Amino acid sequence: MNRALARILLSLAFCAPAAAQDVKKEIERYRQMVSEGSPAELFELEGEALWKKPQGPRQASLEKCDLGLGPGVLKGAYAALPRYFKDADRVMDLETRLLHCMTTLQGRSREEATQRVFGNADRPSEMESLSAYVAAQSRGMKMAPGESHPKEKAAYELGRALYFQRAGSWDFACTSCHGEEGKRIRLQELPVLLKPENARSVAASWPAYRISTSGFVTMQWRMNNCYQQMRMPEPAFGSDTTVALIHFITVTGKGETYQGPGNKR
Amino acid sequence: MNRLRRTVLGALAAWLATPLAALAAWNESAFGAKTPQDALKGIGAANPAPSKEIVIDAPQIAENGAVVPIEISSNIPGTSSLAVVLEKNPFPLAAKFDFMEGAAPFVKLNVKMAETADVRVVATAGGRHYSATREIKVTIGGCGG
Amino acid sequence: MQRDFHARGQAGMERVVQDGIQRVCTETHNQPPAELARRLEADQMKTIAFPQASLIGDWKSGERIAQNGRGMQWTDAPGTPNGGSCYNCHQLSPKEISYGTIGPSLAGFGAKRGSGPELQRYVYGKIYNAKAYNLCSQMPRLGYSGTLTEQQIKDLVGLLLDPASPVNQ
Amino acid sequence: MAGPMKMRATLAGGYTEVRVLMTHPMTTAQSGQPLHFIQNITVKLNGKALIEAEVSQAVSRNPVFSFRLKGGAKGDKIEVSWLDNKGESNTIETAVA
Repeated sequence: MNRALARILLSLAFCAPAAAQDVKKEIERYRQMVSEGSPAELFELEGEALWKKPQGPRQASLEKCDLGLGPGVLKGAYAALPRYFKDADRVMDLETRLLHCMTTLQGRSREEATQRVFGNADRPSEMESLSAYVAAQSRGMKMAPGESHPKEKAAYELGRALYFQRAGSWDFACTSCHGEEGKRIRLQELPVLLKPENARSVAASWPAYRISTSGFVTMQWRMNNCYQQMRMPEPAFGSDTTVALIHFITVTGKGETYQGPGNKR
Repeated sequence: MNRLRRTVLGALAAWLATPLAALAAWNESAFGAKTPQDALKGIGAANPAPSKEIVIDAPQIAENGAVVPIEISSNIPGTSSLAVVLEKNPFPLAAKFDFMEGAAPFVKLNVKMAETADVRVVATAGGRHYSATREIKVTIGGCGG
Repeated sequence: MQRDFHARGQAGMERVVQDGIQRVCTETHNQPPAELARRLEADQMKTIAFPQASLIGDWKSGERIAQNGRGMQWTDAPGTPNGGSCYNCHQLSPKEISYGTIGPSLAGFGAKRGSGPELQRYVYGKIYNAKAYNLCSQMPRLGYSGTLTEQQIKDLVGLLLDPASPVNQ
Repeated sequence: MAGPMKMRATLAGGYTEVRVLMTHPMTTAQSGQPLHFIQNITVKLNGKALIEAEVSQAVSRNPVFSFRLKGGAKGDKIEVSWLDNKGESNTIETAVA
């Protein structure tokens, strides 16, 4: 680099971007203060009640649901998801597995159980509260999604391929927003989920309380909402596409200690 | 309406209202005030003296006006109450906390702010009123318009 | 993809099918061979319908379009004017502190470059079909995709080039 | 919906930090929904009221408050209750940890 250019860049670094740095610092402070007072725990309480509530034609609760570590084992179950389930012969994330338990244990139809998977501030969905409750039982444990079964490997590869897949009215892929380090939409910083250092904090904080809507949001919702903003049609709840993307992100972020349910914008 | 009926209804209404009134009072005129000045008058603190002993800890920028975290405290000896006035909200008075002996004049809470504005905190100590302000910018986050 | 997605609102299933450019950019991770890129960019250039008269519209309307992040989603009502989502990725008016950084800052764009006919044409064309200028650009083809109307794009040209626009203050 | 509350009270360097969560919509007059918000909050230590608060609809949805009580000892009883403009109320009690 020639010296004159270096001097210009140096002067720029000291004047113009200073304001931008302050904005970034203050937004981080905002998020920190908000997360110290998170209502996420309220959803855990609601989820616990739903876990134990007899429902469906069989009037059964979900207490015998096998989330991967055996029927009814909650501690550490979320940290080991997504994973391959032999009984369903596919890779499942938390919500897909909960849906499986609703249909098998409680005898509910898939249509009925998925009628309202994403709630709102006035009425959180059953899936959201249950996700909060189950995820919270993995707090402090290392994220270790399944990686050894051939279908787990295939889900990871599919998720990675989908991350780059450009389509829709606006030609977007996940990489359009989450492809380059240090970029943001409005003031929201966008993690590059191909990189473990970025994916780790994501894996450790979802599902989460969402400040802007005062509701609780899950990873299935995150995938659904990203595709909405990508101007794509809607992906089905618990589909191979959404599970593969969640699996890919979680495997990329593996090893992080789970600290959620967290707080999002 | 005849007088007897009015009396009976009045007594009934008073009786129904009693449990709530006995439990707690809510300063309707102060909370209904539409300007910061009227809100201050409403809580009997029309002309508070500026004080550096009131601490308002808040981010300078809030990404979402629906949740603005603020932590307030007072180092003025004998502080018995802290009030929060959001100067550009349609109803500026957001909260008033009364502290008895044994409670520290400290609160952390989340408030809604309609737009970028000053947050004013009014402390009462020994019958006198003090205040400090801090500006918080409210911005738009995320992808939606 | 066909099996996992379903049409909802205005977002039809045709959107999951990749066109040629989307396929090339996906397969090459947005690094297409130069020769192919040049050829496909030239094809995209032919899609741009440049209006005859002045390309500079009303910057006030342009600012509203730039701020608006809605449009084309399955949650957006068809028929209502779409936004351009410009602030999501670009800095424009220096007064707006909430801006994205995926695209370059456009603050002072016209003040630095003027507002001549060639520049007007470039800005109009770039907004209409960004892929005509950079094949695997992350910027949507806002005119080509039917997101923005001719008048809306002109208003955005005004926002960028009009000396009175907040972008150039 | 006036749903569950959650509270933590912990000793921290000479005072007891009380953090309480309340499920409440806190709807404003501007929201188009019926005005529904918490108006009064009381914090008690071993049955004695130490903080009395009056709040407006400007407090965020699902309110979270932190308070500090001087002194306090493990096992002391903290009680927080709220009352809203429709007369609904809720109370939670916990021991200082």
